[in-house]
Amino acid sequence: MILSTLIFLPVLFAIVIALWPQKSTIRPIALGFSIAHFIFGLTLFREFDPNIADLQLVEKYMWMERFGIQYFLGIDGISFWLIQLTVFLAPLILLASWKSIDKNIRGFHICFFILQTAMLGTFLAFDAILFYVFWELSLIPMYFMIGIWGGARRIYATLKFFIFTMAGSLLMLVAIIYMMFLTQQAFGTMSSSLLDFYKLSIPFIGHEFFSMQTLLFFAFALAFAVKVPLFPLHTWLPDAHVEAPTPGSVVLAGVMLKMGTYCYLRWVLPLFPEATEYWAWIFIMLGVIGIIYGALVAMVQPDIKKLVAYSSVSHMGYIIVGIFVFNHLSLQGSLYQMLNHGISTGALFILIGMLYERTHSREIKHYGGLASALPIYTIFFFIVTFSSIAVPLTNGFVGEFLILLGTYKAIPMAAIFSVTGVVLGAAYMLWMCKRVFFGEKGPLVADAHHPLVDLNAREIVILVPFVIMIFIMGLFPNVFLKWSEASVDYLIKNKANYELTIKGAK
Amino acid sequence: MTADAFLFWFLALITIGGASLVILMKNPIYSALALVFTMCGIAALFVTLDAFFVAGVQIIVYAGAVMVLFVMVLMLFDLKHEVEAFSKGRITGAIKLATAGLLAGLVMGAIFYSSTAVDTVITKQLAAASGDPSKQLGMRLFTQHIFAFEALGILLLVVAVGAVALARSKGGTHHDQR
Amino acid sequence: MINADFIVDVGISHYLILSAILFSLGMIGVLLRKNAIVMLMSIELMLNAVNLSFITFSKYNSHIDGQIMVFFVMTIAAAEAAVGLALIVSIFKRYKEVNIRFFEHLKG
Amino acid sequence: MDHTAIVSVLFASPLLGFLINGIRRNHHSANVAGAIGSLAVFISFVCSILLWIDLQGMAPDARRIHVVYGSWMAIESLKIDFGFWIDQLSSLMILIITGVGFLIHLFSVGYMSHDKGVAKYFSYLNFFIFNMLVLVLGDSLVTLFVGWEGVGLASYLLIGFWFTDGEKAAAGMKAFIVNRIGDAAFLIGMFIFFVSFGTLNIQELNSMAPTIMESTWFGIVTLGTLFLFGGATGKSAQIPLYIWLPDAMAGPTPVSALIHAATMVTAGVYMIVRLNPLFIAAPNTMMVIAVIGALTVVLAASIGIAQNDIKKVLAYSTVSQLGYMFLACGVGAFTTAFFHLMTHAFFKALMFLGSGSVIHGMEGEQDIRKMGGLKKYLPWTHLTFMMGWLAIIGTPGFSGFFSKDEILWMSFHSPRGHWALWVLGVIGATMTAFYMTRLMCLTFWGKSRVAKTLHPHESPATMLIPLFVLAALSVVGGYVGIPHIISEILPGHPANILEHWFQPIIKTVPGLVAGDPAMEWGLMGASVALALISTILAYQLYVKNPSAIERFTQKINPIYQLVSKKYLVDELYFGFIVNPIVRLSENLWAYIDVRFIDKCTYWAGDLMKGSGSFVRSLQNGNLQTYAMYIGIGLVVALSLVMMR
Repeated sequence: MILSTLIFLPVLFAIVIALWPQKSTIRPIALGFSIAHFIFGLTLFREFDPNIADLQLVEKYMWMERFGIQYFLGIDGISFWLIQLTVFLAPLILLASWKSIDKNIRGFHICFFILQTAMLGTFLAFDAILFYVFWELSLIPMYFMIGIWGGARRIYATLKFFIFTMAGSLLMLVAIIYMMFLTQQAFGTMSSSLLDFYKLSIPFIGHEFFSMQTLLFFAFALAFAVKVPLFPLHTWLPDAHVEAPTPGSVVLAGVMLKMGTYCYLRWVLPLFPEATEYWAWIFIMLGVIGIIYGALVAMVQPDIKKLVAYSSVSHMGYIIVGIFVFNHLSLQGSLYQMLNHGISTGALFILIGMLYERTHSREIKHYGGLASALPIYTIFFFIVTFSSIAVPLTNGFVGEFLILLGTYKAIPMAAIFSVTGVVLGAAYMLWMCKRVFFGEKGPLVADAHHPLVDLNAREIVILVPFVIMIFIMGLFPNVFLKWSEASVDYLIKNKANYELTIKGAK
Repeated sequence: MTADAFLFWFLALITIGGASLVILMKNPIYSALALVFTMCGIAALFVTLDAFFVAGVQIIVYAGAVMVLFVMVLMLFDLKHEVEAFSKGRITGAIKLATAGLLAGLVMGAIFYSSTAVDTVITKQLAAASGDPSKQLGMRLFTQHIFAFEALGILLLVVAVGAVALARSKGGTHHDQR
Repeated sequence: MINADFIVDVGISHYLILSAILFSLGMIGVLLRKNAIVMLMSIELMLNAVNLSFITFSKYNSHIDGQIMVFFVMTIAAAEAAVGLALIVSIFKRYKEVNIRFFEHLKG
Repeated sequence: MDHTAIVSVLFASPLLGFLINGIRRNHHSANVAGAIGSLAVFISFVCSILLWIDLQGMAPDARRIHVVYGSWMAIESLKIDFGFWIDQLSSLMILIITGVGFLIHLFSVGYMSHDKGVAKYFSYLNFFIFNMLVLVLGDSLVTLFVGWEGVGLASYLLIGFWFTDGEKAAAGMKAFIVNRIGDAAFLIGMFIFFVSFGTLNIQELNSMAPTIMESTWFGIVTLGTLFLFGGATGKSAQIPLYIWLPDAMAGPTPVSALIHAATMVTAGVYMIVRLNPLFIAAPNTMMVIAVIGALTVVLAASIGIAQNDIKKVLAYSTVSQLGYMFLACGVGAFTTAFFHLMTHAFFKALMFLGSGSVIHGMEGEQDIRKMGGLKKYLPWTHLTFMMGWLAIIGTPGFSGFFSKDEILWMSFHSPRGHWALWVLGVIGATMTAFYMTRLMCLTFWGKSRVAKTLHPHESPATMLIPLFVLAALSVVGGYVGIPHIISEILPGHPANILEHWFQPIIKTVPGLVAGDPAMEWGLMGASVALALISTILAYQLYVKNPSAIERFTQKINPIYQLVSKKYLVDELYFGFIVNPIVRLSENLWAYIDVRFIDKCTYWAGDLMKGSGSFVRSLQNGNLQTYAMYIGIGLVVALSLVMMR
C-alpha cells in the first residue's frame, strides 16, 4: 500500500485544505503536509531493494474487468529517484510560493497537491489506461496554475501548453487502445497492463514507415517528445515558463519535463525495441539539434526566465541523446541528468522568482551590478549556475559527462556536436550573469526608492537544500547511481525482449 | 382505361395540381384554398384505397378543422398580397429545389426498382379477407391501441390549453421594454 | 416504362409515386416559402403524403395498422397545426411579421 | 607521517581557507583574511615539501605515492576514483604551485590591503590553489579535468574580481568561455581514450601507450592527443585560443602572477608532460604542438613589442613563453618543457609581482608611457624586476638562459625538430629581448614621465619579501638543469639534475642521439648574440634616442597600428565567429521559433478556427436552411442505401 498512499496522500491533503476553515493557516498546513509527504517518501529507501531489477512494491487490482484495465502500481530503479525528486521539491516549492502567490491561496494549494498526485501516478502506474489518466490529469492543475496565477499573457501560454501536450497525448491514447486489442489477439483476453504489453511481439518492417511497430512507436514517442520537449515541439515551453508563477515553473521544469523522458525509458524503448533502434537516429539528431539550438536561442533571450527555459530545451536534449544512444553509461547519465536538471533548473527558477518578487521585472537589460546589491543572492545564483553549466564536482558535470561519454562510445559525431553545448551553455549562462550581476548598476538595481533587500531566512532555507544536493550529487554520484544500476543493467541486457517480473511472483 | 384507373389519374391530377398551387400562390389565402382542394383529393384517394373511415376523418379534420384554423389565422392577420412568395437566395434556392427533386427521384427510383418484388407479394384482397375495414379499425383502435388513443386524447387537451395560452400571450420570451 | 400498362394497371407503385411527389412538393414549400403560415401548410401537405403511403401499404399488405397509424398522424397533425398557429399568432403579435427570415435568433 | 594524512592536509588546508574566508568574508579584517589565506597555502607548501622528501627516500624507479579516497563514479567499465598520484613530476609541480602560490599570497596581503573584498579575494585564491592541486595530483584524466575546470572557475572569479567594472567582468567571462572551448576538446580527447583504451587512469593510459609510432592523422592516439592538446591551447593560451589571457589582466595583479603566469596557464604543458608516452606515440600531434608553439612564440612576442600596458606586455610575454614550452613538448623535450615551466614560473611571477609593485606605487597607473625613471622611486622593485628581465631575455647564467637555450637546441637537434622551428624560436627570443628591454627602459630607466600629482612610493615589506625570494629563484633556478655541454666544463657539477630526476617517468624521443657539441655551442652563441643585439638596440632606442623610435613608428605606422591592435585577432574572432553566432541565434529565434514553429501551430489553430467558423456559418439561424440540411442528409443517406 505504500505506493497508493504515496500517490493519494496529496489528494487527502487537498481535501483537508479545501475544508480547512482558516485561510491564514493554509500555508503552514500545506507546508507541513508536503514535508510529511517527503518523509513518507523516504520510507521507500527501506522498502525498495536496489539490487534486483524486478518490479517492486506492486499493487494490482482489477479495475475494469471487461477491458482488462487494472489498477497497477509498481516501482523500479528507473522511477525510484524521480519519485524522490518529486516529493523533495514539493516543500521547497511551497516555501518559495510563500510570498509570490497571494490570490486564492486555497485553490493554489489544492492544485499543487493534485498535481503531485498526477505526477507520482505517472511515474508509478504500470497500466496503460491508469497511466494515461494520470498523464492527462497532470495537465489540468498545471493549466490552472498558469492560467490563474500566471503573468500577463497567461491565457495564451496556457492554451499553447494545453494544446501542444494534448495533441501529442491523444495519439498515444489511440496507440494504447490499439495495443489493448493486440493483447486480445495475442493472449485471448484484453489487457492494458504494461507487463502484458511488454510480452507482445509487434511486427516490424524496417524500411516501411507504415508498419505497425513504427506507427505505434511514433504515436508514443511524439506524445512524450512534446512533453520533453524535443526540438521542433519545444515552443510551448518558454511561453509556459515565462507566464507561469514560480512554483509552476519549478514543477514544470523540475518534474513534468521528466515525465516525458522517463516515459521513453518506461514505454518506448522496451515496447518497441526494433523501431527504437531503427529510428533512434532521428531522436539523437533532434536531441543534438535541441542542445545546440536551445543554447543558441537562450543566448539571445532578453528575459531571464525565458533564457532558463531555453536552457531547459538544451539540457533535455542531452537526456534524449543519452536515452536513444542506449548504452549503460548514457542511460545512467540520462537518469542522473533528469535529477540534475530538476535540482538546478528548479533552483534557478526559484532564484529568478525571488528576484522577480523584488523588482517585478525579468528583463536582463534592466539589471546590472546586482552582485553588489544582493551578495548572498549572488552566491546562491552562481553556485546554481555552475551546476547548470556542469562545472565538475557539481551534479551537472556527472550527468553530462556520463551522457557524452556513452554517446561517444556509440556515435562519436553526436558526442562531438553535443559537446558544443558545453561551450554554449557556459556562454549563455555567464553572459546573462555578466549582464545581470556585474558591471554598472542597472536602472532597477540603482533605484534609490526601492532598495533591494538581500535574501531573508526563509529564502535561504529554500536554497540551502538545493545547494546541498548539488554538491552531494556532484561528489557522490555512486550513492545515487546504485539505486538505478540493476534496472538499467537489466534494460540494456534484455533490450530485444524486455519483460519485467514482479518481485516475489513466480 | 378502367374507372379505377381514370379515378386515380384524375385524383392524382387534382392533388398534385392543388399541392403545386399551395406552394406557388403568392397570397396565403389562395394557398389555403388550394390545400383544401388537395386534402379533398387525398380523401378521395383514401376512398379508392378502401379506407372509408380515414377518408371521412380526413375531410372532417383537415379540410374542416385544420383549414378553418389556418384561414382564421390568416384573416386575423389580414395579410395582404405578398410581393415575394419565396425566401431569398438563388443558390440555396437551387440547392433546395435540387434536394427535393433528388429526394423524389430517389424515392421513385426505389419504388420502381422494388415494384415488381412488391407486387408479387401483395394480394389485393383486403376487404375479402377481413370484412369491413372500418369495423376492423375500430376493433383494433379500442383494444390494442387503446393506450395510445387515450394518450392522444390527453395530448389534444394539452394542446388546446397550450394553444390558447400561447395565442393569448403578448409573444416573445422577454419582457418588452416599451 | 410509361406505357399503356402503366396507365391502365394502377397499382401500389402509382400511389407511392404520387405520395413521393406530394411529399416533395410539400418539402419545396417548407424550404422555399417565406411565409410561416404557408410553411405550416406545406408541412400538412407532407404529412398527407405520408398518410397516403400508409394507407396504400395498409391496403396492399392487407393490414389495418396502417390506417390506425394514419389516424394517429392526423391527430398529431391537428395538434401541431394548432400549436404552430398559436406560436405564429404570438410571434406576429410581437413582431408584426410572419416572414421566416426575420426569425434567425438561433444563428450560431 | 602517513602519506594519506599529508595529502589530506595538503588539500584540506586551502579548502578550509577558502571556506573560512568565504563564509566569514564580512567578519574579519583584511590582515586576518590574508593571514588565513597565506597560512593555508603555507601548510600546503610544507606538505608538498614533506611529500617531496618522502619521494627522495624512495628508489628512483618506485618514487610514487598513490592516495585513493574512494570511488567517485563507478559505472560499468568506467571507474573513477578520488585518487591522487604523487611522483617526480607532480611533486615538483605542487612545490612550485604552493611555493610560488604562498609568496604571491604574501604579496597580496600588502597589495590588496585597501580593497573591500579582501577576504573574498583570499578565499578565491585558496580555491584556486585547491583546484590546481587537484589538477596536478589527479590520477585520472577526469580528476585532472575537475581541477582543470576548477582553476578555470577560480580564474573567472578572480579576473572578474572587480566586477562593478563591466569590462573586467567581461574579461572573466571571455576567459571562462574560451577555456570552455578548450575544455570541450579535452572532453572529446578523454572520450577517445576511454573508448579505445577502456580507462581514464593516467598511469594505465601511459602504460598502454603504443610503442610503435602512429603515422596516420586519424589514428586513435593521434586524434586523442590532438584533442587533449586542443584543451591545452585553451588553458595555456596558445594559438588559436590565446586571446583570453591578455584580457585576463583585468584581475588583480597578484592573480595575474599566480594564475595567468606561474601556474594555471602551465597546466596544458603539465598535462602533456604527464601523458608524454601517449604524445610520443603520435608524431603528427607532436608536430602540430611544435608548430603551434613556435608560431605562438613569434606572434605573441611581436604583439608584445607594441603594447603600452605594463601587464599586457607581460601577458603577451607569458603567451610567448608558453609557446616555448609547447615547442619543447612538440620536439619531445618534455623535461626541458617542464624546466622552462619552472624557471618561467619564477621569473614571470617575479615580473608580475614587480609590475604589481609598480602599479601599487603608481596608485593604479598601468600605462608605461606614463612611467619612466622609476628606478629612483622604487629601487628594490627595480632591482628584483631586473633579475627577472635578465632571466627572461636569456642572459647566460640566469635561469631563463638554461631552459630557453635547451629548448632551442632541442628544437634544432631532436629527431622531431626542424631548423625552421629553431629559427622561429630564435626570432622569438630576439623579440623577447627587445620588448622586455623596452619595458625596462620605459618603466624604470630614462626620463620620468610620471604625472606631477603622482608620488611613486616603494612597496611595503610583505610585498618586497616575495620579490626577493622570487628574484633569487630566477637567478639560481636554472642550475637544476644545466645542459650537458656546460656541465662538462664545470668540474664537479652533476649533470642535469632535473633530467636525472625525471628519467624514470619521462620517455625520450626515439632516435635521439648525442649532438655535436660544436654545433650546440654555435647555436647557443648565435641566439645569445642576437638577443644581446636586440637588447642594445632597444636600450638605444628607448633610453638614448627616444625620438628615433617615434620617427620609426611614424614611418611604419600601418604595421605599427596593426601590431599594437594585436593583429585585430579579437576583432576577427568577434566579427567572424562571435557576432555571426549571436546574429544566427537571434535569427534562429526570430525565424525558426517565432516565425516558423509558432506560426505552424498558429496555422493549425487557424485551420481549426476556420473550419469552426465555416461550420458556424452553416448555423445561420434560418429554419429553412436547417431543413435543407435535413433534406441533403436524407438524400445522401438514401443514395448510400441505393448504392448498395
